[in-house]
Amino acid sequence: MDEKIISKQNLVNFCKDIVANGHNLLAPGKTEYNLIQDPSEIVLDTKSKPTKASYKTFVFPKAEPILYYKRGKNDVVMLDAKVDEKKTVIFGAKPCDTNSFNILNKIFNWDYKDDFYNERVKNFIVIGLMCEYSDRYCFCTSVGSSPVSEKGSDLFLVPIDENNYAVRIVTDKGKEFIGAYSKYFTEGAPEKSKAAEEKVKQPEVAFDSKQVHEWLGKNFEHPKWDGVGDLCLSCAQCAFVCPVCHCFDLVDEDYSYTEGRRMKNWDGCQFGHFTLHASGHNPRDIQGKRYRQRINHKFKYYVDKFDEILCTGCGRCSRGCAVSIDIKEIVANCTD
Amino acid sequence: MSDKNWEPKIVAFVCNWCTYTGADLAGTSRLKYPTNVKLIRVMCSGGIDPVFILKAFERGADGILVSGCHPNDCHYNAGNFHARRRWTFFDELLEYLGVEKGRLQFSWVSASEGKKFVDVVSKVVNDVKEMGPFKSYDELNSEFMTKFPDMPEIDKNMIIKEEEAV
Amino acid sequence: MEELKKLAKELLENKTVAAVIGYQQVDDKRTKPIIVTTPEDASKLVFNEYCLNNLAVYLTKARIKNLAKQNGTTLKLGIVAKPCDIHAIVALIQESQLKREDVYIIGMNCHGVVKDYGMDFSGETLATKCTPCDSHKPLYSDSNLGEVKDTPKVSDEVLEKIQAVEKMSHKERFEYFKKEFDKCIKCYACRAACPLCYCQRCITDKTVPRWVESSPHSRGNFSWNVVRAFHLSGRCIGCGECERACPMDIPLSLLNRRMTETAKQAFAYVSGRSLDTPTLVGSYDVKDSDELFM
Amino acid sequence: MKIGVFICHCGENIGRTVDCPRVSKACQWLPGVEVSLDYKYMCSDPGQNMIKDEIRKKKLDAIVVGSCSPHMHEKTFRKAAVDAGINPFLVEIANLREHCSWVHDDIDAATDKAIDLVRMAVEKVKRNQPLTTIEVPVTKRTLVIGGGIAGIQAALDVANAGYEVVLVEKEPSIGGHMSQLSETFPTLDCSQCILTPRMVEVYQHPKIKLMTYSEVEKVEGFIGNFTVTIRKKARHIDESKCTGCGLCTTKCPVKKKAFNSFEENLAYRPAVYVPFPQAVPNIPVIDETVCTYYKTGKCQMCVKVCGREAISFDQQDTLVTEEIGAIIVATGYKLYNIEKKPEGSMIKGYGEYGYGKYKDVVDGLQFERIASASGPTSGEFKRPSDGKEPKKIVFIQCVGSRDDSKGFSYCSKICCMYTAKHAMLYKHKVHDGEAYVFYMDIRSGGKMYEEFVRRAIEEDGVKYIRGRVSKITEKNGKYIVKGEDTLASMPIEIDADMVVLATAMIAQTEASELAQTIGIPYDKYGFYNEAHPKLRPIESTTGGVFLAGACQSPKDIPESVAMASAAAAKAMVLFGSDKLEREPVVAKVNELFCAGCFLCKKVCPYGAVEVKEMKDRNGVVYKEIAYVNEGLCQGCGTCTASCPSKSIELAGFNNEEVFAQIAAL
Amino acid sequence: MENIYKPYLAEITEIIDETPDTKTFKLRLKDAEVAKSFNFKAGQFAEYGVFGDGESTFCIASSPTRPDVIECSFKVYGKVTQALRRLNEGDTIGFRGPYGNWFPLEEQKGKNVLFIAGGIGLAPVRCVIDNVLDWRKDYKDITIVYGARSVSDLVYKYKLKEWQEMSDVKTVITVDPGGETDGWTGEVGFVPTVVEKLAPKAENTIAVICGPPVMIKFTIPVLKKLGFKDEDIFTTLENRMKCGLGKCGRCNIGNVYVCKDGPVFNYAQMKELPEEF
Repeated sequence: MDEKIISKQNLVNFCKDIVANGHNLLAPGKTEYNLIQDPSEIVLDTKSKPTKASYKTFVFPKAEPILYYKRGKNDVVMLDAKVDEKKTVIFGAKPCDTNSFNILNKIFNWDYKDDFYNERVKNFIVIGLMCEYSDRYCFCTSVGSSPVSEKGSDLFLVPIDENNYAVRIVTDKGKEFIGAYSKYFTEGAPEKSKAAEEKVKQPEVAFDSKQVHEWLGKNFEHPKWDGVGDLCLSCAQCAFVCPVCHCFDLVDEDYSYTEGRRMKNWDGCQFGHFTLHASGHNPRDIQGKRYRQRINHKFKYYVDKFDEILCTGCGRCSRGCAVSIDIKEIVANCTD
Repeated sequence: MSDKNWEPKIVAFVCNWCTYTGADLAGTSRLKYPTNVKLIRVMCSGGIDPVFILKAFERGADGILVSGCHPNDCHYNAGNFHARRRWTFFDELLEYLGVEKGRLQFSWVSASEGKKFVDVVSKVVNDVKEMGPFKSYDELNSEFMTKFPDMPEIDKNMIIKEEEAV
Repeated sequence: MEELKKLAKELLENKTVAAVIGYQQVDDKRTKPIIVTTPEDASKLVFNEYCLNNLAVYLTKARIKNLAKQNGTTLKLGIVAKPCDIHAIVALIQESQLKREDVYIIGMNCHGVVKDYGMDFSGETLATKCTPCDSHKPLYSDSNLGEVKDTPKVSDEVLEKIQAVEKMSHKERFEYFKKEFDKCIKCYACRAACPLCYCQRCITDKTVPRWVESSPHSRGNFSWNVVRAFHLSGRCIGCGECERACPMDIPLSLLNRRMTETAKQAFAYVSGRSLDTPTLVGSYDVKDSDELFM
Repeated sequence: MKIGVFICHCGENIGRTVDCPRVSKACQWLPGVEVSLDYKYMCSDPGQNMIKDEIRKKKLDAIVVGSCSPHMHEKTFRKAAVDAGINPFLVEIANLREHCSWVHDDIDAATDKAIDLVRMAVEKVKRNQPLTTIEVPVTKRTLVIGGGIAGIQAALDVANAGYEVVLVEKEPSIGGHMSQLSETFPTLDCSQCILTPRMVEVYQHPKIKLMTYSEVEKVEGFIGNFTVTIRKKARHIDESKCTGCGLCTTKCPVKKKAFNSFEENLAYRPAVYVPFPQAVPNIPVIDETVCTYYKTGKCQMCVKVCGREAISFDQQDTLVTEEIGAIIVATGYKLYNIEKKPEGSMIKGYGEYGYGKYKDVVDGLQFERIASASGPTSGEFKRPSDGKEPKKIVFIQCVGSRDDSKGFSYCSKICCMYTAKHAMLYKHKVHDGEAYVFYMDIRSGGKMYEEFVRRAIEEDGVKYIRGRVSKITEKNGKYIVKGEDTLASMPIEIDADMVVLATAMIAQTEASELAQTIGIPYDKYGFYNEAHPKLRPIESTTGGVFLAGACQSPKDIPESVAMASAAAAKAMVLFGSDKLEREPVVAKVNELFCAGCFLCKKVCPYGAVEVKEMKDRNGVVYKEIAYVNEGLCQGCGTCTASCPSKSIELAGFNNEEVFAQIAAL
Repeated sequence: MENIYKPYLAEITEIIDETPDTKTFKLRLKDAEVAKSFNFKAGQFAEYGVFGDGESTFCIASSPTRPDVIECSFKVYGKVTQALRRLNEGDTIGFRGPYGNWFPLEEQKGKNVLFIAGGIGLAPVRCVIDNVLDWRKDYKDITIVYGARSVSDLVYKYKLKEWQEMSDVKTVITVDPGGETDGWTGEVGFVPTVVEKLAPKAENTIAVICGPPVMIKFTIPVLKKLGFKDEDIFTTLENRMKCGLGKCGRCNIGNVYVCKDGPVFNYAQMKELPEEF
């Protein structure tokens, strides 16, 4: 694996070039990843708190049209929705975010392939940044990741001293991308970045995902689900800020008497109406069942089906929860 | 569309007993008002939901009139009193959110006030004409909208356009 | 908070209440809700400046209500409530979601809470809802606990923001709110956290007809936020839970507070303050202002 | 769904400004429209037949008629649709005449608008639900509240038509204010003489159940199906035993403790009393508040003298429930008491006239008693203070009435007439007496009324002064009336022996409470509101509740009687069929989603929303939800707009239909 | 870029009113190329869309052995089905499919087949019945038990008649007690009771069962009592679906996405799933 070094100043120049080349540049803000116009505003801080929302909306938008239609008396014509083919560079993504595409790729490409997602991912460059933030909700190390994990990054930044970053070239896509900007990069010194990485305090491993998997298989019926269900308020905050939750809804929206669009919108399994049949029957009628589905889907079903834990350990869902439901704590208690 | 030819789209939500009948009277009296306004009849002004207003804006209405019986004259005794409270809030809210006052107007028009109906409608139309198209809401509406290219292969049935039908 | 623990234990022991909805400590600057059903667990209850939640939201949940039904009789539900939370309980009683006799209010004297967990309590970190607050002692309670302390005096941030917004032109205002609403992802955390959003099926989930577009795009977000604010007009008790729950940091209190001011000015009404007055929404006065109408 | 569109030219009325053929052609392209036609006169027989034929031929599911206002011909086209086998509620009218052709000039623009209107109607009709008329059974019994002349007349009319009547009167006797009157204008016939036979007729009528000394406590249900609870106050006399001999009343030792309200407090009555000799029923009442027995446990004089053992001191109030189909409210009026401002009332006192302070300043009804042959003075004109014959009487009209500053802006209507009558009666008895009348205007519309007033002035020499009285003061047993003669533009002062104030007729004190009990609206004065001021003056807005007499507004006797007969006729119309049919435009609650906030209940003007308990399989209540009583619901839809979760819908005007119209704009 | 969410356009060629609230549409795919190559297997489903109102999931009710027409039946419940009801013959709807797995008919040749259906649940079963009947010689005894709440709730009355008239098919039709009309010649009783009375032999027999959850819940014990093996009892699950493509997550129960891994399951598989259907 190749490694380069880039100075702080050049990093800004690099970003300026990205913007100048007409690419979208994203960087973490307080609430979400923001589209950057002026790269000098970017603050790269390994100690920063993760954004409240993940950046999945840039590949799997919260709302996107998938089809346009126009009705006649008897007839209908359809028009395909187009995906913006602009390259998007995400800068300074946390390792717990970067892994999300690996996980999402599975669901969007088993059997049928969702090209709305694929096209966007294809045009996406992920530049990850080592993370030195840790709070009571972080648990990346429990789901097979770490604050220095390069998983899912095309390029990965590690600060090696006051003024320089090591840039690891993780994928060919990344390599190809920085080819055009080679003037900003100098030869790397892997031992320095290694040393920097080793200094990072790793969050404690809170649970063994294999044990959890096993426990979930045996405890579909368990009083704890109702316990947490009674406290949970049934919003979808946890699912919508999650980097890997991927449920969606399809709805038609007319915008005139004859024309309209079919939208693909985020949906959340914690909503009571998610599984509500038109007849009034609801297989998951109480919140306990819905919360159980959430945990099972993340730590059991998805593992069984796609061999990935549907969780990056970013802790966003817990951090944002209005009633302080801590997924780490709940999953950690999924043992005998 | 050039501003010169632009004609506002006005929707009026009216109660069955007073304003609708008042509008009938305007007709019987052969009074004239602009064609921009289309009436949607409900039983009582108390039955008009603010979401109706949003829906109408979503469908490109440039101005909206809500009208019912005068206070104390409600066919259902009190529907319009409840409506009055409701609209006080909704009007404040929309204005606060940046919808100009004249976009949504309210009136009491009784069954015998054909002339007043005409005056009210004309005022709404004039106010909205002065303000021009409802650009703020158009911005909301046009997100994710697409223009269908002229598609010659489409059956003529396709197009629901009055002109072509004739 | 020994008195709280003692009271809760007693209430549970002598079967006055079936459960106590309260707060438990997570770490020293953090609490979370807990539903205590056994006298032993009563010792977990705490009350301090980190009790942010408005627990009244739980009182309308079917399963929580069912806790009170034991062996054919109905016990009370105990709730640890700040004075502002009690406003929500009052509103719930007025709106038939609750009967006064079904709830045992452990009213806590309160001098404000922090904006967010992990902060030190001071004027700067005082939650914005607490700055204009005038109820530091419970209006209604079955037991009144806690000491009365002074609330730090700070300026009313939300009101200042509202005034700033009102100075903008219509176009600027629309732009401003559009930008804020655009952030909305329709997770409905605001709705879930609101004690007064107790509908079994929200208007947004009604599909025949589709009242509010479910898509989280500009138009759908605008509709939802307008409808939410409107449905709480004259009802909102200003607990600020919606804004706190919002993951996208939309300034919802700018709307709620503004409509609360309207209720005050136009109808001299503040929600959740009295069990004896009719609710603003649902009543009328022939003398209400007629200014709006031509 | 196959929809037929029918565009009417209305001769030239629509056709002149709306290009009807173009409209019908354009509408052919609307989704779901199977056939679209235009015709000269759609409402004519050939037009209607055309609609019927097309419905049958094309198997249409619904139709839209572009024609005149639905208020005009909706019924016509619905009937045509029913004839051809379509539910009447699958018919929509696009108003192309009143709302389009008649109000616009530009043919192109009007035609475009017409197409839009039809399109909206088409989209609405696609979502219309077929509805069936609601049938409710009718209990053919009438409740008449109030036993004055209006109530008596209404009760007799209904009973004579063969329907049972329950007549409730809160006083011990029926008769009302009319029984207090001496003579009546303009004929000067004796009031008692014409009223008493009617009272007796009521008493003896086999179809009338008379309940005096009783009050309506609760009214539940709806048109045709009311359940009324009546409180029968304790008389302390066993009605089945009492013969009305009156011995008890004459022997009762309580003499001067209670004023006789029938005599307008100009006399006393004993503790056990009949209000007046001709009372119906002629059964006394014991007034607990003054009776010695209730104070000391002693006396029992009445028990001793009663040969029938009819006295029953421990009698209690009883509650009686009656099943009722129609209610006639005839609770009448009372006179404005000018003594002082009633508590919490908008009415202001009239202290400047010294009523209550000066014994010889009396109101109209008191003067009636003084003038009455059966009154406290046996018809002799004697003033209350010293029993002397007044030689100079001043009558003041519009005391309270037509006076915004006192809280009444209306005209009490009868004062002009009765003041003229009073003056006339006085002049007939006291030939040397002087009668002055201060008036604002003389309103004497009515058969023989103007002539009557003229007679008072011209034949009987009553002196009419146009102007207001500013103050009355007492001086040496005389009352100095200071006023202004506005015709002569000069101040005037009269030293009267007596002053009669024609005070305003106002609603009964408990009028608003009763209105709330029954569920009918009332105006700010407490008079009951009619459903329509012109076309439905007898009905209240609540189905099955009718109004008669002065409870609706000030009225004289013939008007009250006419209104009572009209109300009786309305009740009988209701009883004309066994089942009541009504439009099915009523609200319906979605039981699955109703959260039971009861906002709908709060806003419903008709109290049609009730609480329904939802029970699970074990009979345990798991939630309380709203339930709409179809009989009471009038279909305004205020509840539907109020419902935050949209769990209540108005059939026939549901929200989906409105949205469809907006979408088709 | 391929748009997996884009439907085919289909024309409604015929509308049959089955009951007051149930309709059957016959569909023709508008694109001749697509129509020619279109094929599916018994038990698969599709997404039927009304543009402007959305999509709804129903099984394909016609048999793959009669490919020239696609049929679907639906009961009017929600937004989409109400919109479908408003359509006329000649109107266009969206059609996405076929999706999901199918009944393993090929593998079960040589066996007896028992069909049990209740209410609108006959739609998915009907597809299999017609398929099996078209391959009649490959199967032995065929028994059909169909029940509905009342006579007017019976769907496919014309089909029922056809099957009843066949000499080599045993067709039993029942209505719930109280649902019969004068002149009703069929059975009166609940489906499980009727099956129990009928007592079909379990040996070398597969059962295809579909209907309301209550019916299935009470019929399976009857079949077990009669000796049916778990693997020989087939049903289709009716979870709420949106995409039909194993993406939207709505139909996920346990380790399966019903739209991809189902909707056809045998009872042995079903027992493995959490009870969330």
